[in-house]
Amino acid sequence: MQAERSSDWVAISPSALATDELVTWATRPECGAVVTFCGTARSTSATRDDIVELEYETDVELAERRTLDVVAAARARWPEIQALAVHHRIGTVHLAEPAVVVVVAAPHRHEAFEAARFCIDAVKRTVPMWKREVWPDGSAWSGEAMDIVDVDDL
Amino acid sequence: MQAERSSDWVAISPSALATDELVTWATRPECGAVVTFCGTARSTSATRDDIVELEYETDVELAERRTLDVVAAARARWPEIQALAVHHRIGTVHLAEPAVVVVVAAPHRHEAFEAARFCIDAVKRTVPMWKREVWPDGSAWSGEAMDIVDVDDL
Amino acid sequence: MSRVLLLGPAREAAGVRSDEIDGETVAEVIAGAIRRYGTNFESIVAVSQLWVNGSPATPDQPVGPVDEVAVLPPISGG
Amino acid sequence: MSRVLLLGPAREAAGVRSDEIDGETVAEVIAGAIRRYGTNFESIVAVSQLWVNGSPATPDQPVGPVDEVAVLPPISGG
Repeated sequence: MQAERSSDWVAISPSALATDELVTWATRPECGAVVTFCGTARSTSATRDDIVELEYETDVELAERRTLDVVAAARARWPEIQALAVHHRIGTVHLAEPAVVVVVAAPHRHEAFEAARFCIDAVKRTVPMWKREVWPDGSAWSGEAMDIVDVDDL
Repeated sequence: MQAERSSDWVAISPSALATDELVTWATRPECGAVVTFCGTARSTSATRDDIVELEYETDVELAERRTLDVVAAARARWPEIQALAVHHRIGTVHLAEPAVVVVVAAPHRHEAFEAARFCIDAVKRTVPMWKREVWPDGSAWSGEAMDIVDVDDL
Repeated sequence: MSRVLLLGPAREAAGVRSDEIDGETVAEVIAGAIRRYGTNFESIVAVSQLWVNGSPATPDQPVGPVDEVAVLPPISGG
Repeated sequence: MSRVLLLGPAREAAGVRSDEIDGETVAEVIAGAIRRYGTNFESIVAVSQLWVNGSPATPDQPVGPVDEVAVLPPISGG
């Protein structure tokens, strides 16, 4: 991953997510708060408890554009935000590895927490992405899927 | 820093805070959400915009005990929490370095966000800690100080 | 004729990720896709959104050779 | 006589972090500390909490040689 020079950084990629690199990138002297959300692959879902890995699938161009819409909506709501990264991994994600990372840096913690929460909620509702649960002898699409909505409708 | 084997990890120490180490420690296959708050030293305060570093002072034993009270209160409110770390640095903290890091791992993101926000708010209100702002030709105690309250009163 | 983009469960049911299918509207292209891919695909289309060139579309929206019709089943990212 | 623990601005105003001061109650120990450290310290005590052995205390609370009276000005951590 190569860091953007600007203060937004969106990526949809099969590379392992480097949370520490994103936190370092977001941290800056004019900010007092950096909030990070890691959505990690877990062994349990609504229907199973023996998941060994997840597989994420999307159209990268569509997903990037929709993620940028989320970032723009967050900036409109919290103009205080100084740095905002949203990275979603695709392909195979092993247990406890992050599938999605959101990092928000802001002068104060209230905006950083609110914006990070908004971004991950919005990514899950608005970005085309499909998760397959893989267990020892089979796999299936996640049963926790939701209709896509537009970020302006959140 | 040496990680505790249990799922709470409190430290009040002059060592640089290793956010990535805490995130790695907190992340586990039964959790889908890891929320991290870094409170970083910033150049601006209520009264100045030329701060070059912060100095934190406390009694380590008192601060550790009050921080453990915060952790216990968070666990009582959100029993779903799987891992919870609160580390506060003391001594000199340079600009953009974290002075405090909170990491919460939980099965789902709602509890992880709520507990992380509660912990940093409670640390700021309940843990004995004094911040001195240092600028190029002087220093003073932070003007943003608040009366200590008990975590049970939050 | 339009390009169709089949994602997630729609890709799996169709057996292909993209294709070229005849039709002058979104509805005609999707009807052609259902004829080609069968009833599993049809049941997924029933719960999916249809987008044209990256934006939500209506069934009667006209499409041509440069347009891309995407079938987006309910999502499960993050 | 009790041990006193002076933190943050109280430590700075007193010039020491800990000391031994005579007195049979919290109020007496603190009065002794004010006599020893002066008016800057007194103005900080006025806005501080007083704890004994790590817990909030009342001015009339009796203290002895094994007790520690802490002066905690308003905090600014995080």
